[in-house]
Amino acid sequence: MSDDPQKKMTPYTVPIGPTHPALKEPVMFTFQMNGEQILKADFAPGQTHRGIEWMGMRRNPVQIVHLTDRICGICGVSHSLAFARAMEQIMEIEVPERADYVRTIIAEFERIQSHLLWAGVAAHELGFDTLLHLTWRVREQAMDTIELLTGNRVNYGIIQVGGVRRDFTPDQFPAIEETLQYYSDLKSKLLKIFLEDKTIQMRCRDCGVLSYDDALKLCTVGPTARASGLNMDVRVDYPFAAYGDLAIEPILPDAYMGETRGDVFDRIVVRLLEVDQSVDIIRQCLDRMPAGEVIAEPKLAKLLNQFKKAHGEALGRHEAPRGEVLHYVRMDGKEHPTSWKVKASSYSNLMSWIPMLEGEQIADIPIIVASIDPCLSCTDRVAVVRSGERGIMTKEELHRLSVEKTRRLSA
Amino acid sequence: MATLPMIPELLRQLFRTPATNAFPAKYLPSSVTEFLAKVGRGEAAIHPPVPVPKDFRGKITYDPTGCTGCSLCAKVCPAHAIEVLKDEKRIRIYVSQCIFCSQCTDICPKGSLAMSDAFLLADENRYADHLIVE
Amino acid sequence: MKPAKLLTPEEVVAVFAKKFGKGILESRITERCEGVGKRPSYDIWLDIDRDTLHPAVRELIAIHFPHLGVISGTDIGDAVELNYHFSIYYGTKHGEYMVTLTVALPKSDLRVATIADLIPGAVFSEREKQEMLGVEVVGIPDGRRLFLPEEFPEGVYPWRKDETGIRDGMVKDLWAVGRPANRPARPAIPPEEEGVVQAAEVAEAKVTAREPAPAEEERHE
Amino acid sequence: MTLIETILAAVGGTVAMAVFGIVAGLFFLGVDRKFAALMQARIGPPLRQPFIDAAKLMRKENIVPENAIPWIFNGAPILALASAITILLYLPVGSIMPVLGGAGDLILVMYLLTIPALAMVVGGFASGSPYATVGAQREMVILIAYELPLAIAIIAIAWRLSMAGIADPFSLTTIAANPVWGVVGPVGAVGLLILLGILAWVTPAELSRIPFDAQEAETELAGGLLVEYSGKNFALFYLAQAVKTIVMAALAVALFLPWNLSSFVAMAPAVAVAADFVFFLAKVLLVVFFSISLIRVSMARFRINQIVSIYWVWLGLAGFVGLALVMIDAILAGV
Repeated sequence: MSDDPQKKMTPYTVPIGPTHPALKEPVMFTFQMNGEQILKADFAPGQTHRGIEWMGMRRNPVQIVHLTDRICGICGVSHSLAFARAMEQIMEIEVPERADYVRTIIAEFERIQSHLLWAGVAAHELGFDTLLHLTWRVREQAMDTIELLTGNRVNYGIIQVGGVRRDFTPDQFPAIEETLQYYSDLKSKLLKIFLEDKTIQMRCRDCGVLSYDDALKLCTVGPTARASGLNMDVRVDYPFAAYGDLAIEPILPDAYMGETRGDVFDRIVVRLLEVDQSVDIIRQCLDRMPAGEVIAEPKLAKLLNQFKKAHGEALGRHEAPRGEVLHYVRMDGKEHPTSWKVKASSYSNLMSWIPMLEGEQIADIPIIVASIDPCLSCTDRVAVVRSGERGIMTKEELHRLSVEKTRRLSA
Repeated sequence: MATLPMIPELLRQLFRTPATNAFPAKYLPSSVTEFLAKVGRGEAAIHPPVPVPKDFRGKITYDPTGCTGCSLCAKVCPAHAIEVLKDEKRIRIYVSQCIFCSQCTDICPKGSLAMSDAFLLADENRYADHLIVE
Repeated sequence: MKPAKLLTPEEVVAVFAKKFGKGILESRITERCEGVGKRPSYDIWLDIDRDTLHPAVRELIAIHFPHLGVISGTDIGDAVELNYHFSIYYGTKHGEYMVTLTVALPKSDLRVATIADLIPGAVFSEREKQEMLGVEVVGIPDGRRLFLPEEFPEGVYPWRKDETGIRDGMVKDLWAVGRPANRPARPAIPPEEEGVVQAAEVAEAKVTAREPAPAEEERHE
Repeated sequence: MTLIETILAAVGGTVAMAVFGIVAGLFFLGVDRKFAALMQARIGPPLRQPFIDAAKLMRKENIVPENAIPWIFNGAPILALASAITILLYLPVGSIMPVLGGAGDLILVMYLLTIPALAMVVGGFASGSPYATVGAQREMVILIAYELPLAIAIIAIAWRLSMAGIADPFSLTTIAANPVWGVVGPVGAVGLLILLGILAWVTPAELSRIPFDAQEAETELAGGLLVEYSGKNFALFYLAQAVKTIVMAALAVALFLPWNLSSFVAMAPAVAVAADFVFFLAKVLLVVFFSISLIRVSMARFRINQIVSIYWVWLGLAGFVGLALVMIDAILAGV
């Protein structure tokens, strides 16, 4: 045993990223390590920033609605809904009530599939691939229902400024009911498999703790905030779409576990319970759904003209599966917005990585990073770093290099 | 056992049929092109893909007979997938850039555009003939 | 952390008007009702003086520790406007308000005080505003770039609409890359179809006048 | 037998065992993948997939990283495979007796078992990647961790056999010829069951499988020890992994399930060898299912400190309980 702290502590750096099996999307982490323990964590997002806002400021709102579908591959409706709501406020469009309900139902189906997707990813990060396969298998039911209702599985394209593009047809309701029943039956099994498993408890309990104070001060949102006891749910607090009509309460971990620890396990609890909450919300919506139109202005060409008359600024919010999304739109009588700022839920949550990670072990990095359900974004480019110089390789260059190498090897 | 609730589930699953859809073949054929050629000749069978629902948005179809070249479709296309041929008063759609939002089919005043249920569109060449609709 | 007393949106505005007087340049409240029940949600918009920003956030904290959604920004010609989007009274059923504080920074002096000392999470959004709009956040605890890559040129700010914005040469229209420039002529429409035949024939003549393209050349390896 | 004949027999036996180890090992890797897939409701790859993988890896380019020490980096995979095959030479396969062997070879096997792991450690340190370094450190910790319960299990059996008056108890041939279950009474049987459970839990660590694969930990270390390995070198490690699977299964069979069909049913000698061989494969299948496939699909990966506490505290304690039961049994049997 040496008394010299310098000798005992030999911190070394472990880079994780920009791409790494622990990360489903590119972000660059740098960890100062002492043995297996993390001393300091830092991260650099934006490894593949796509400049969607810049693109949006050069497109008209009908185009942007479909661009927003693609901000996140999983939140296919959240961003569109938030953007459409902002536009509707600027243009003072009254959305038909039935459209509010259709939007809510799709948004909740999205939450079911997103949380199940997350649960699978979290299990995979723990090395529990069986759970990944199981949850993704049951997720298919929600995906199929979404496909039935909107036409496609991933990019739904259901939202339009002023309403929704498709109404439910009577023959679709039995399928919806079947899906809801499927998830109601599944609830206890899922809770048992995730929450009673000894190995999951060993890995997730008291791991990646985010205190209430940190959650508040770092502006976290959604399940990440709620798992730390922060009572915050846009659907409950700030009535929009059909949510103002429904009986919903935010899911907080102490209601199920009896206490709030703000660890990874609490985040699992919150998300799993929210799956069931979504089923309940869809049921309530189906009961109360009014009849009528689903879009304020069915003639798109007319709508395009109205954009040119729109002046003003507005905010559109929605509680996406990962938390609050916020769109700020400003129209100045041109076809395209003067300003458009997208705040995705993960934008608010990334900062909470630092207090969660510091002091934990390398082994906990994947599950902690995944525990906030980060949603960055991916595009195809490769950054090459050699002897301090950086360069970006495009797809064409990579293709050329691959061809050359194949020739060299087969020669 | 409450501490490892997965085990009974696993043992049950061992004797059930897998959930995977074996499309297009159960195992990767040693040569995919050869396999597809065989399917074409009727010597091999393809496992069917999961059927798509009604109103699925697949590859776009274009019927130029009614088209007036008004270019509304290009105006709402978020992806620049539609090229307007001004002289011919026609459009050309690059399916490799299409994002399947079906916005152009909604706005087309002549009903010349529609979404089909074709979704097996992968190709090495993004400008292959079957990926350009005109 | 429940607030002691819930104020109405008007009262919130009044608190700011009383405290800062001329520091509040303009205020408005927007209301939006959706669903069958038409339950209202409120957004409060306050245009404030640049120097009032920091004390105003402090005042907001005194009302209820706000959740900072994001900071957005717009280049409005001679100035850059920053909007700080907060929400207060979250956790109260149907009682949350959005509070947006807007400050205009003249382009001659694009500086604004940081609020990260009050709300540590704000640094994330402030870093983004520095790189995207070229504003300087005075006292920011971490001034590194956030989203833009290291090799992105200095002095170029993507959200600006003046000469410091993205220049034409920097944009690569990926959708146009490799598009075949001259496709072979499209099959002719049967002449008995309809009235557009004439136009079509003209077009046909033009197309056939071109050399049919060697499409194979365009193919990738 | 002349000297030349002895050498020829040894060389021939070694080659035969190497071929058997690799082929059977790859086959059982395929079996394991199929089991895991079925339990996860997937179709999974065909049984021949590990052969395809190995063949493909053999054809791929070998990349040596800039920071690596090439001769150690390239040497480690060969050492791993060679040492894995060497262990196999000491293990009985059905009624085919080991190629090598002698008094105390069980102790030798215990030490040999560490060599493939050490080869991976050396290769990991030599690759000059932080992931591989962390992985190598973890591998050493795990190596030390599972040694205790493994040693207890092996020593308990050998000790009980020696108490029963069997000569040369630390020889695998002896252990295989005298099934320990026949020696002990009911108390000892309970103890042996505990020890069997311990061996089943040591096996995944020896083979770096979930939940004890912290040294490779795909989602944490991107492959850890093996992160820099590619092409032929990786293929050699893959083959070593296959052979180790057979080694661990054969060890478990020799210690706990040594019966042969031919000792129950009268058969012609040639048929007996074949039948015992098939029976041996069936026993290996059982071991692969219970101590590899089932364990790895039914739980999450442990943290390195959890692995250490599981082996040293829980399995160590369980081992001592098993040992104590076996000792009590010996006393009850009056020896």
